[in-house]
Parts: sequence; C-alpha cells; structure tokens
Amino acid sequence: MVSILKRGLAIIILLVIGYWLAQGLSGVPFGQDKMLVGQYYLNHVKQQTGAVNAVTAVVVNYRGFDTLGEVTVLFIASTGVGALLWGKNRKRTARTEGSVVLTTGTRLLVPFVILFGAYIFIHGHLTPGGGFPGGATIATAFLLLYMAFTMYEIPYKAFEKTEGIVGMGYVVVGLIGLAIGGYFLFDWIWQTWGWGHNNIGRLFSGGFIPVIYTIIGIKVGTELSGIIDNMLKEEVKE
Amino acid sequence: MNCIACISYILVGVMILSAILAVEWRDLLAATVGMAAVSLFASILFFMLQAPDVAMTEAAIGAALSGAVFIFAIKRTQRFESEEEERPGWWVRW
Amino acid sequence: MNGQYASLLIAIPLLSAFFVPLIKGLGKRAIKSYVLMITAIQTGIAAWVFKEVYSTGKPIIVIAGGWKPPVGINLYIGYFAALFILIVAVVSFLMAVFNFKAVTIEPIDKYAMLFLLLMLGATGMIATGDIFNLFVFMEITAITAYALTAYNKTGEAAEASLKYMILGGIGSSFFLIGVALIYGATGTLNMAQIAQLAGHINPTVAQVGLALIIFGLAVEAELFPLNAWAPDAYQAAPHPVTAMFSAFVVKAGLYAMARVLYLMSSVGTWHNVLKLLVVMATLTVVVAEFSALRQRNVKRMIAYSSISQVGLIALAFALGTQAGVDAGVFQMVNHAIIKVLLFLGVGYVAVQLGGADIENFRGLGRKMPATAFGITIGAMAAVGVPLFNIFWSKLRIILATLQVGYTWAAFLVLAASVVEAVYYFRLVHAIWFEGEGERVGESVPLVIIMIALAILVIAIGIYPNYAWSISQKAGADIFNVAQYIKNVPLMGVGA
Amino acid sequence: MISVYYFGSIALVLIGLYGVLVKKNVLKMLIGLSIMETGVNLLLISIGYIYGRSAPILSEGIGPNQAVDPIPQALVLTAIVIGVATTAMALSVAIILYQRYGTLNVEEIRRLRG
Repeated sequence: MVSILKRGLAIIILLVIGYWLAQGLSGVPFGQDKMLVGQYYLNHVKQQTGAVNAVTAVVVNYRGFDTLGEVTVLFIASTGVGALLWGKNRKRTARTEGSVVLTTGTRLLVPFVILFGAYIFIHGHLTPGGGFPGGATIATAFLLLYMAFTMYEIPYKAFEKTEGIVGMGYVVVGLIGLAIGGYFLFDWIWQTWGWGHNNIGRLFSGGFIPVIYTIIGIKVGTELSGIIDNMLKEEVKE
Repeated sequence: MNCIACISYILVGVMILSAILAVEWRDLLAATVGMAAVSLFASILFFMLQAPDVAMTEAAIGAALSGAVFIFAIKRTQRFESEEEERPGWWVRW
Repeated sequence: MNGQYASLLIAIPLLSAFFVPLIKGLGKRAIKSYVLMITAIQTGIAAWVFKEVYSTGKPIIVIAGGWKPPVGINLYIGYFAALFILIVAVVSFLMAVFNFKAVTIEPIDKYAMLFLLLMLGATGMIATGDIFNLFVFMEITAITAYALTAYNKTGEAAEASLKYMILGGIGSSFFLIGVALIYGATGTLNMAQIAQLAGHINPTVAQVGLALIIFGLAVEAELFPLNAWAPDAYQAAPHPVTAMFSAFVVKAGLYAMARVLYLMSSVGTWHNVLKLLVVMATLTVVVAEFSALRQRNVKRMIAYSSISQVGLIALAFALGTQAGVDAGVFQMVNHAIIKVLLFLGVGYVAVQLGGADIENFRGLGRKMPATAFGITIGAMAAVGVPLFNIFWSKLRIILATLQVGYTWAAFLVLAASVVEAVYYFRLVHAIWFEGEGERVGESVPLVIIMIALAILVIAIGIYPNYAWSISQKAGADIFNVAQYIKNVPLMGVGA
Repeated sequence: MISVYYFGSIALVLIGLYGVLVKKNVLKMLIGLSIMETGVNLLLISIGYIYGRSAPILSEGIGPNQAVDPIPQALVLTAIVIGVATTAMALSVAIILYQRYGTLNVEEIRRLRG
C-alpha cells in the first residue's frame, strides 16, 4: 500500500512539473524561425570556415571551446572509470567463446569498421558525422573483438598514452592559433594560411576542422574502448 | 494529416511505450534493451527533425555503446531487481 | 602582454592533465611534485591576471577562436572572476602540498589528472561568458567531483558518490531544459546578449527557464532540498578534495547562480524567483546547523557548517540589492579561507591519528599543538567572533537582509549562529581541555600553511577594509549587469 | 495545442524522472537518468526545427535560408557525449557498491547517516 501511495504522489508531482514545463514551452512555438545567431552561422559558414556542414563548423570552429570541454569530459570519464575499477592484477573473466558466425564475422569486419570510422571523422566537414560518431564506430570494432574472443585485450597502456598525446595535440593546435592569430583555438589553417579556399565542398578544405576531427575521432575511439576494457576486467585472486 | 505526421505520431508513441517498459521491467537486461530502443527511436526522430549528425551520434553512442556499458555493468552485478523491493505498479500489472 | 594569453588559464591545466599518462612510470612522488609545479604555474598566471584586471580596471575578455561574441564563446574575467580564479589556483596549490601526506591510495596518476581537471572546471565555470559553455564546465567539475568522491573506493565513498551523481544528473538535465527554453526565446547563448534581450522575451518562458537553471545549479551550490549529497561527499572524499569542494567547487556553483540570476533581472517575474531563493537559502542555513549539532565525526560536522555558510551566501545573493551581493562576495572570500584552514587541519589530524571522530580530537592541544591552534582559530572565525574575518561579512549580510525587510530570515540566521557556536565550542573544548596525549610529529610545510592562513584570518578580521573594497568591486561586477553588457564586445548580430 | 515532439520529449523526461524518484535499484535509477537525457536532447532538437527546411548541410541546392538551426544540433552533440560519460562513471560506482555491499537496493545501502 505504501508503495502505491508513494507512486501516486510521485506521479502527481511529475504531472505538475510536466504542466509547468508545457506552459513554458508554449511560449516557444514549434517549427517557427527563431534563429538569431544561427542565421549568422548559416549565412557565413562557407566563407568563414570552409565547411559545408554547418553543424560541424559550429561544433569545431565557432564553438570549439565547448568541444574542447566535451573531449575533456570524456577523458575524465575514462580516467575516472580507470581510477575506480583499478586493481593490481586484473584479467578478463569471460568464458564463452563467441559463435562461429561472430568470430568469423569479426575477423572479416574489424578492419572495415575501423576504416569506416576513419571515413566518418575525416569527412566530418562535408557529410553528417564527425569525430564523435566516428570514434564511437571505432570503439564498436574493439567491442566486437571483445565479444568474439575471450582472451582479447586492447593494448591499454599504449591506448592511454595515445589518449594523452592526442589530447595534448588538440590543446597544442589551439595554442598555435594563439601564437599565430592571437586567439586561442583560432583557425590558422583557413584564416591565416588560406589553404583550400577554392576547394569548398571537397576533402581538402575546412581549415583545421579535419585535423581537429581526426584528433577527436582517435581520442573518442581510444577512450570508449578504454572504458569498455575497464568494465570487462575484474580483479583476479591467484 | 499527411503521412509523415502519422509516422512521427507512431514513433513518439512507440518511444514512450518503450520508455515506460524500460522503467518498469524487473529484468534489468530487458530494461537496458528498452532504453536502447528509446535511443534508437529518438535517433529516427532526430533524423526526421533534419538533424542527421545528431541521429548518427545518438545511434552510435546513445544506443549502442551506452547499452553495451550497461550490459557489462549488469554482468558484474546482478540481473534482476530483488523480489521484495518491487511490487507491480497500479497501472502496469503482469 | 596581450589579454588573450589569459586563455592559458584553461590551456595549461588541460595540457598538463593530458600529459600525466606519459609520466606515470616515474613513481608517486614525481607525479605529486608535478601537480605541485603545475598548480604553482597556474597560481602565477592567475596572479598576473588578477594584477592586470585590478590595475587597469578593465575586464579581460578572452575570445575563443577569434569569433566575436555572440558568434563565438568568450571568457569574461572581470573583478569577480579574477579574484576567484586566484583563490582557486592558490587553494589548489596548497592542497597539492597536502597531497603528499594525505593521498596514498593508488592509482596516483589518475588522481593527479582528476585533481588538475577539478581546478580547470571551477576556473572555467567562473570565467565563462556563455551559458552553454557554463553547462560544459559545470559537467567537467561535476564529473570530476563524482570520480574524486568515490576515489577512496570504500562503500561509503561509492554511496556518497552515487547520491551526488543522481542529484547531479537530475540537476544537469533540468539546467539543459532551462538553457533550451532560453535559447528558444532569445536565439542566443551569450550571457551578455541574453541580458540585453531579457526584457523583451515572454515572461512565462523566462520564469520557467530561469527557475530550471537555478534548480540545476542549486545541486552544485548545495541549497536545501538538493544538498543531501554534500555531507556524505565531504566526509567520504580524500581530505584535500574535501577542502577544494568547500573552498571553490560550491563557490563556482553559487557564482554561476548569481550571475544567471542577475542577468535576467529585467524580466518582470524576477522577484518571484528571488523570494523562492530566499526561502531555500534560509532553510539551508537552519537545517544544516541543526544537523551539525548531532555529528560525532568532526569532518562531517564541519561539512554541515560549510553548507550552512553557503546558505548564508545564497541568502545574500538572493536579496537583489547591491549591499547584499557585496556582502555575499565578502563572505565567499572569508569562507574559502577558513574552510581551507579547517579542512586542512581536520584532514591532517585524520591522517595522523587515523580517523576524524571526535575521540581523536580529545587532547589534541597536547598531541599536535600547531594543528590544534589552526583548528581553533578556524572555529572561532567560523562562529563569527569579533576580530575574526567572518564576523564582518556575517554582520554585513544580516544588515543587508534587514534593509530589504526580511526580518524573519535575519532572525533565523542569528539563531542558527548560536547553534553553530555551541558545537564549535564543544570541539574547541575537546581539543584543549579534555584527554591526554603524547606529542605527535607535525609536518613543517603544513604547519606553515596553517599559520599563514590563521594570520590571514586575523589580519582580515582586524583590518577588513582592503578585503572589503576588493569584494565591493567584485560584487559590483555581478550586480551591475548594464556594465557587464557594455564590457562584452557584442558584434551586433540580430538585435 | 502542443507539438507531438514537445509532448514526446516532456514525456520522456517525466518517465525518466519517475524512474529515478521511485525505483530502488541503482541500475534502474541510472536507466531513468539516461532516458531523461534522451528526452532533453529531443527537446533541444525540436526547438531548433523549422517547418519545411532541410538539414544544415549547405551543399548543392540548399541555401542559407533553407536550413534548420544548427546551434541546437551542436549543443546536443555535446550533451550526448556528456551523458554517456556520466553514465559510464555512474556504472563503475555501482559496480564498486555491489562489490562492497552485495546489493544494489538503495534502501539497504545506507551506511552514511545523519
């Protein structure tokens, strides 16, 4: 009985919150043009950043500072998971080997999945996608390996170092911008050097967007596979 | 009402249904699958709202990887919510 | 030097945190020394920024990517931010010294990264001038705090961390809904432009959005219904991290709250939100003080006292007057100093004597006289004895409260102060007049830090004018929104 | 009349909040949080949508006045990644909890009191 009362109370509270939110939302009509800064981005994105995909330009270039923070958040998560599940002697404890279909399929697919991930993040400024889905795709390849083979382990020490180096790479790109253009995270490849100005819509354009997205892709891939690795290993008592 | 609107109504309905199931199912593995389904339907909705980037990211990260991480955590803890803590709610009984 | 170099405040901790995996083979001491070095560099940069801002009187606007706001993201380092970035850096430096004694649990390299990133997150939260960037830095701070709370890997630590995470998760979702509403109503995310447009938007949307954002930030700022995590996390976290939580993580949340609150001050329904906040803050003070009274664990007791004083700061900010905001900033500075002193002392006792229970504090005056002296000064100051620093800020907050006419709130806060005095004097009594004990060796650097902080407490207490004038400038920075809008070089998109 | 997308996202937020408030299993609460985050993301994207416009990829035939708002999409990309980071952290804490207490029921995990 008590539990039903509690649920009823919770539902009433939630309905009140929902009504309140709906009231707030009714002042923000759906499907109307409410853009202010957004329109500026759409009007100037091609000349100012060289990217065709406006979302990518906003993520990496106009609001690159957010993305730096976001990469940091993921780094914190991977570090934190590593710190919390830390152990001196940790091994995988899976016992069931994957089925024939899974193992054969994995052997066949892993290189292509990684290649596809790389394709997604390199073409981030032209097509939908970018560093985050690309990196997640790469992590999925390692996830497949983990599921198919009981003994498989990623070289996690190398991965950790890669994570660190690539993260430093991002900050260093930003600092080069500070040195060349006078602003942190300044797009020096596009705005100072002017590379790829007559190439808009093809691969070699977009200033430092492909560079940063490659960095993000590698970083996200290694971090997510590091998280998977940490979650799957348990402390073994000899 | 044209057909695109019908699709969005159906998708939102199914999404809400799977969200309710994900919260109510006592088998945590099934609940995780329900959560991943919510993410997947949300990703289709993102696509219909003209956000392909977000749709891809949600499908890859929200549905696949976060579901996988949940499943690993369930593997290292327990699969079912324990008996005494849960009685069927008054609107979903089975 | 160019003001844009202030972006090093963000870049240096990030770069050095990413560098840690490469040196993790060098051993624990090397990593701790590395953290000490980085925090020292950060302190240097922060001191330069502080000097620059206070000598020229102009805020430093860091423009990321060369995109003028509101197109790009800007950092706004005005009087307030310069002061608090310096406090963040100095506290981190002191706690990096304390790390040598207090943190022994593996893996140190991960601890070092999280430590640096906690500093980074708080710095970013204080400096940013973009509301979504605020969310990102809030999440950086929060996720680092979750990880550091659970770092000891005991059951209690995990429990505290989980509580924090659940509340924090709800809070951040609500914050994001609030941001979505405000974005939908104004079409921009830049704080200055939001302030510019705030008068024109639909008041219902503004009220709901503002309330959601305040609700989300209240988790970080430890206001009453949402602060269940705080005492647990303070108790379970490693000792240096506890001091950092109390000294600047909660301050960053409070500042963000005050900033967003005053940005929206031209909204018609603004005063309703203020009234709600006054009630929440007063309840925080009262509930926390009465909970502190029955604690046996000294660390937890001081945690409750910290929460109550944070409630006092929130009360000052919620008054909506210049005097209130100034007093709140003054209290923030004083509170940061004494809580570092107290948590450092208590943490050091817990390290040396194995636990922070009140039993360990009996006879502390004979066992560890210097630490006992530091704790005593901190306790006296926290109660608000005249000639210690908190006295002045508490006085000013209560006067400001009376000015606005919230007599009941002032009365409740005064009553809570009496309760506070009871448990602090119980602690001091236990330290000096109970129990026996042998002398235990005390570490020289920590004693120097404690004495220095104690001297600072007394110096501000005897001569408050200098600190008060700095706080007044910083308070004006928050309160005077028109000046804030003028300072940010908006490039005139849309409006 | 509220749009179906708004309705769906508010419903997801409320269902998730219900899970967090009422359920006692830690993993169930985290599932609730995750659903809530999805709801918030859907809300942001629907705020950015404009009738009859296409995705903000300005290749052939799509001019600046025919695309939807790119900012909410950029924000949601960030929010999704932050969400998965929080989830991973929370799950590792839940694993530690289970190792120390042998249960995931929050009513039984109550050593910190006061």
